[in-house]
Amino acid sequence: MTKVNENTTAAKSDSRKTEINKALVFFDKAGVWILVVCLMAIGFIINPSDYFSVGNIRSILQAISLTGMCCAGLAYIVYSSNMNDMSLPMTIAISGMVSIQLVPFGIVVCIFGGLLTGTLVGIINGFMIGKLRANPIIWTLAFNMVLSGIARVAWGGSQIYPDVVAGGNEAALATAETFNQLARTYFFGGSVSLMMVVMVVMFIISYFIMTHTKFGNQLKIVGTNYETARLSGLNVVRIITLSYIICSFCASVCGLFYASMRKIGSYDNGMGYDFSCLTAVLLGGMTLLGGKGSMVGVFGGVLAVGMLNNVMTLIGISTFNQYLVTGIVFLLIVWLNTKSARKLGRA
Amino acid sequence: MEKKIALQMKNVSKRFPGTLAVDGVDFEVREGEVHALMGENGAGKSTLMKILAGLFNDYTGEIYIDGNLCRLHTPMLAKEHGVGMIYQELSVARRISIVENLLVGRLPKKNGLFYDKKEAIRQAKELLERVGLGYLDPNKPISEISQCEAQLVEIAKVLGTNPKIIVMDEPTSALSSEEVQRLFKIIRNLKEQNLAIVYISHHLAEIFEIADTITVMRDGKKIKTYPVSETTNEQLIHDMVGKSVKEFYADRESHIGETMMEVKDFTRWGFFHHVSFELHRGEVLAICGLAGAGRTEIARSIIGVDPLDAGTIVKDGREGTYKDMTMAIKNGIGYLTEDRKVMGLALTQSVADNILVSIIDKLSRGGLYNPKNHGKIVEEKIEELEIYPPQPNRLVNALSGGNQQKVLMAKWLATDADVLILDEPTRGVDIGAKQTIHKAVLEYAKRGNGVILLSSDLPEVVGLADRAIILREGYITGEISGEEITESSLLMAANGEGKHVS
Amino acid sequence: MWFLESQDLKIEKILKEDTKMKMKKVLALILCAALTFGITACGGSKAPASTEEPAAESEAPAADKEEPAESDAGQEAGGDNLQASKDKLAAAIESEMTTDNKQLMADPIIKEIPEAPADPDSLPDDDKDKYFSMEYLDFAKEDQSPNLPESPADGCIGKKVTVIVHGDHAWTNAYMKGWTQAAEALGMEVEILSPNWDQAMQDQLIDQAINSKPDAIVVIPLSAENATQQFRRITEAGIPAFGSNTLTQSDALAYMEAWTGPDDWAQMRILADTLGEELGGKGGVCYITHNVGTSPYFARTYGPITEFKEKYPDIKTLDIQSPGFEAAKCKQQVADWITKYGDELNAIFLADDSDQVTGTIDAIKEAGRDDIVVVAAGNSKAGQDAVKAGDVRIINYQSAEGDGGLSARTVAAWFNGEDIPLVGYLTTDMITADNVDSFYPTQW
Amino acid sequence: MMKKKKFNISLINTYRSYIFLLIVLIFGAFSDNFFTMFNIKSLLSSTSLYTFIGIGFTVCMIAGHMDLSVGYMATAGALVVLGMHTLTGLPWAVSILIAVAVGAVVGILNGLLVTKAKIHSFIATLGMQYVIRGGMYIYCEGKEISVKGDYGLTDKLSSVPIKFLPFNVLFIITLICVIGFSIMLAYTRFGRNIYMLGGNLETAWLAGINSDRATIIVFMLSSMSCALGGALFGIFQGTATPTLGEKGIAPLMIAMTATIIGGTDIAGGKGKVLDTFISITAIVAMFSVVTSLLGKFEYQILLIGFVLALCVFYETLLKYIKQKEIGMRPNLIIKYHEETGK
Repeated sequence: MTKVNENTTAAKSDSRKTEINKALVFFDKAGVWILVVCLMAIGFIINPSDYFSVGNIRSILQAISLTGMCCAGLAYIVYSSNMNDMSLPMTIAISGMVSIQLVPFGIVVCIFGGLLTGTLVGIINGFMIGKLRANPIIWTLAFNMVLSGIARVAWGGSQIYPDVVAGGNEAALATAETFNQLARTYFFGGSVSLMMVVMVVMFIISYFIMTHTKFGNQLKIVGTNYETARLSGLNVVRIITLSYIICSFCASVCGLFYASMRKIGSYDNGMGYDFSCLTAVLLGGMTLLGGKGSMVGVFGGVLAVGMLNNVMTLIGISTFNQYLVTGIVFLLIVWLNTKSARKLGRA
Repeated sequence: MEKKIALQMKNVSKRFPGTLAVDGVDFEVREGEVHALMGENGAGKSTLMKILAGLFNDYTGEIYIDGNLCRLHTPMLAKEHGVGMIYQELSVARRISIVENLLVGRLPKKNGLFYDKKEAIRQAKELLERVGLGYLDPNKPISEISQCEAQLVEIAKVLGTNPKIIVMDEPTSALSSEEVQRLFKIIRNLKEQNLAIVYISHHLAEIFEIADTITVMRDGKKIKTYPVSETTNEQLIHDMVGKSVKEFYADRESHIGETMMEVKDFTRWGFFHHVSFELHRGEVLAICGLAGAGRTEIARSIIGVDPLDAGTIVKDGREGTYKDMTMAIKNGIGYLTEDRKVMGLALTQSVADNILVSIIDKLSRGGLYNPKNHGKIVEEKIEELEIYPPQPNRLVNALSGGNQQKVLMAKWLATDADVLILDEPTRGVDIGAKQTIHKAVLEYAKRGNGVILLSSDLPEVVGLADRAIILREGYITGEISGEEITESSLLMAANGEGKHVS
Repeated sequence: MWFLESQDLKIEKILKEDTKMKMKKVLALILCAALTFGITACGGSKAPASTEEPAAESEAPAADKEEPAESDAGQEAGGDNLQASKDKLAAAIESEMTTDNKQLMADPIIKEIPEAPADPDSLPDDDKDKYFSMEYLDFAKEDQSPNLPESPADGCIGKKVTVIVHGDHAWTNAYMKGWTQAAEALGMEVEILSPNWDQAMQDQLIDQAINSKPDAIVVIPLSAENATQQFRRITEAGIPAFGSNTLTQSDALAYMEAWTGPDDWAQMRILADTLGEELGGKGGVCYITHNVGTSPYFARTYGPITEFKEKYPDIKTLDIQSPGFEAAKCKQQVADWITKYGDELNAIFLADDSDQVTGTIDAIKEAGRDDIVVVAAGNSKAGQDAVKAGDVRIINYQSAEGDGGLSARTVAAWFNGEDIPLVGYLTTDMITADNVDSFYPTQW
Repeated sequence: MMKKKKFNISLINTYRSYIFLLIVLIFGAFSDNFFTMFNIKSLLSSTSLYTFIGIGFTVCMIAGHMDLSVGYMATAGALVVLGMHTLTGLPWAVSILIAVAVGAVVGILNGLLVTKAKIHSFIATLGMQYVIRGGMYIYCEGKEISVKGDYGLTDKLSSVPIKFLPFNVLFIITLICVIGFSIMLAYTRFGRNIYMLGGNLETAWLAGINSDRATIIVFMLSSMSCALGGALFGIFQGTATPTLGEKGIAPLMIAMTATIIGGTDIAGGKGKVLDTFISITAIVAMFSVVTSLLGKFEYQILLIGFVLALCVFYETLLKYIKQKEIGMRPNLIIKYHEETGK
């Protein structure tokens, strides 16, 4: 029955749902955190002594921090119902490359330059998608290719190293070293790294923006129904442009750390981040329809991906089988998300 | 001669999670009869007809067509049994050509495998001819024809399936009155061919004009069936509402003040030309005209959503135009859109979110904004408009149509704009909600604000408007005010006749 | 108002015309832009192409190229050319240096091939003989295809060679630099094409290369198995084919004049030996692999495993994983291993020395497990830096430029009519903290 | 004169893939040896894999869905066919059938996820990517599978049956599939129903088209086409690796790009397989021309990016301009013209 009547929009409005499946409500509230807790339990059973050790927790957080930074931004795109930013990989790559190229001018210029480049990508995307209403997937795909071409042509397809760029200049070499240390800065006796802190701070800021600012609340309406938002007096162009700028900014922060971690700037930095980040965001309970989900969920999604890999390695599942497990878990969670959203009238 | 029973539904029920939408209804339609199905929104009439069209596979009860018991579990089965349904919401594919829309699901075959394009076009032409659209090129996509034409294509599509029973769910909602007359001609024609027709509409006038029999439903149950000759307007409304509604529009005093807004020489070529009018404080100004006269377009240009070629707005001592809705709201103009589902509401968000959406800008402090701090405004509005159930966190999706419309109204009242443009504020809304909304509109005007009302519901215009300007083919052709506003004077003026046309 | 719209359809057309005029303008603009871009791109191409021509080496290379062995005059010219080429080759071998100041065109190493095992497929995974066909290019020169082109023996100067690499990578850039430098020194003209890791594209490029009829084609095959097909196509088109860098199936040698490249297996065995000594003959080792299924995958994973089994049977293989080349993923992998195996884990064997090294070192440092010995294959800058800093114990030296240089040398020698080995391996070395300084500046 | 103008514009819009091809060919004339039988034959046969993937992607997009699993499906097809033949020892025909059957199963799974579980196709097929990839790695244990010297069918595929045409057997099969799918889409009821699914799913369903079944079939056809393409490609190459779908500009990206350049509407209901095929040919030819003129891979990706960006930009701008005139009433314009005297 569900199949048939839900096929018509007319039927939806007729069905006033008062009887609500408790399990689905629970899933709707807790979302991917259920998976996180399950994974914790599994991890603890397999390796009771080390699983909750500082080392392991740190390794999980450290592993997800790059993806996490991107997801904190990508969530805005998904939330605004623009599906996905396919230009993420090149935003990551180009911001890293630019900042390495700027190493001779000091660390401030170098970081600022990298972030500015990423933001510029966001502005262009925002203009095309926010102002001209280009199809988000296809435009960002095309723009990714253009950026990729530009990056390859500009640097001749080679990798750039901060210390090589610095040349023999002492001050520049010091800057290069500072740059390389970005991803290797630790606090509290090595248990917390700068990357984790940045990621968590980005999530907290994102959470704050989403729930406690004008922009976040307006974005929710834009994501749910663009026309409604426009006719309710929201500046949709500015909101969507801003969401792309935030996304690209987050990606460029990720790009800086990525390059710093690799100690290399290259056009293949961030390859595959477009879909892997989307996977995490969707796991976190956002839907492509937009306007649904929260930053808490997205953080859960990112965490779940990291923990899944961790647990699978601990169990001893090989890389090949990991793909299969990831795929099935992903489909399962997304299915439950979709189902609960439908049953609760959120989709 | 007693006509044969074409359709008989016995003890039909349909349950949605939590509600019994149709509760043991018996329903009969005879051949060559136009059977009107009436009831408030949510009375279950649309659901009953959807059962007939095969949209649900889990209804209970028995349906007999021509005396045979049928199981109508898919649209295909319903079609095979000769049920044709014209839906309230257009179900045409806009990018696809007219011919394929007309013949969807039954494209003629040739050589067993391929589809016969020539034959398809011939059939399409024939069908278009039947609804008076013979001049259209059937290869054009639907997106290139007008809304009214699309509605007629929809009707032609159903006629093409050679149904024995035709169900029309609010077929006239997008048609102008000439087209309604054309449609009625087609219906009479079909009647002569001994087809059974079920007609759902909120327009009492239409019902009394075309129907032979009326069945009234309320709360999923059948209330009564009577021939149209044996009933009256009042009786019908009484049965539908379940309580007597003597005077729908209460008498009211208007306090018309000074001019608060002036629209000067508005022109968007191809849509409307040299439109000028002024709006006074406390006034409800109706802009009337047939469908396609340019009412909505004017509104959209005023608020800056659509472009404008010439003209200015004078308001609060400033002259100019607004470049977008944000600016319009800042200048105290609100616009209640006609289609709440597509343009009006964010359906999957809560009532509170929807009510506050237009004032986030105003409520935010330095970019910060927390919806939780503004629950008071929401509660106020919920109370004012009697939104039921009164839960700010309920999803709008989970409200009935009338309550959704109230939320939309609440959203605009919350903005504190002093001019509200209401585009079809009560379309497809039950009588109770209609009353609440009307009361709110009058209250609002009483406080010294101006209302521009765009409505095709003539009784509504008559009941609310202090003054009406008549728009015809993009030009203002006349103005009626005060007591002279009656349904007939409005209709005459809209059609370019009568003394009010200048 | 349907009846009104029927009035005049012409007007509608006029209206459309207006829209379409706008469209046309936009389209015209776009086309113009595309054309200008194309033209500038074309113009741009001419400039770099000219730099690839030998600067002032040969007097009349074009004439030589066209008639290799026709007229007497040609013969004579060929003879002169041959002598000049031979001199040039001899001089270049001595003089040309790589970025890290090693000989660009060092002598190839020729490896002894042991007896082939009977049924390698039935052996267990850690048996050395199972990988016999991968480790040794066991092919007799007599079995080569009869269609194989004969050397014109008229000197390498002025010869046009097309090199098809496997894809874009920093390594490839170094390789290409080596090839171009060598070709310049030897007076050869070289065109390098890259299919960007795409098998279909490489096939197409090979066809394209055959089509433009160069004097020789050098291929780094993307797939060991498909290589046979590729080389067969080239040979059958009457063009001499040379294999480079990536190991192929041994039957591919039937269609090759020669194969040159690094001896991954031997290098890995030396590396494993050194590591085995370091560990004192016992301990647990984890492996991060190269791209699954490729020849370096087997060489850099099963090379050490089989070597350990033979010489240090107490060294255990704990886990083999393929997290790819992303530093962050390798880091997580290693961190997970440290959690899982704890003190059992004594050494990590990496198939790549840039990102994998970066990630691994970070993980080890974070966990404070300085006792874990890391060894890696390859010699990128990242790897060498890590060795210098003492984070990685050993990496093997495998010159990318030298790889290109050796390939160029072999091709040149073939043109000069010299006798060249069918399989020639690149010289190798181990880089440790002691000698790392002699390998700077790095190639990539 | 008016009429002529209109003619031109609609031609350019409708046949933009052909124009793209034409421009590439004009540039091709500048490069040496472009217009030789050998080169053209090689170009055409290398369109094969992309074309099969493009067919799958286009059919899905016409039906209003996106199938992101196409690239991996092709890889799986190649691995299965070679695995079945070489490892299991089945004859070629049976192996190809099994590969296509695997495609059908994956397609049905995709379809079920989209129609029954109601997951957005973009997400469902994204998840399916991981599943196929995992399954593939498990099947071949990460190793390359090859025909092991059995080049009989490989040679047959690359042979040229008609002397004066640069078409080898692989390309002819590809062409037959393109034509077959074009006919299916344009001239059969099922084909027209696919357009209706993309145009308005509800209309299709209300009209009695079994939309769920049709959607599942669409996904099935898409995956089958990819599996067949992958299988043929595997045989043609004589080898397959599990990383086929990831290398270079991934086949998925090329298929996606070609589909857009070919004019398929991303919302569905509009598009042609033939146009996709033409764009793929143009893209592959462009790669070749760029390689011979500029010699570097970098420019290929830059140019294809530019072409795609231009197409998107053009379409967007067109929509942006057109938006202002939607609903304009011709009868009112007459009056306007009368009034202003224009």
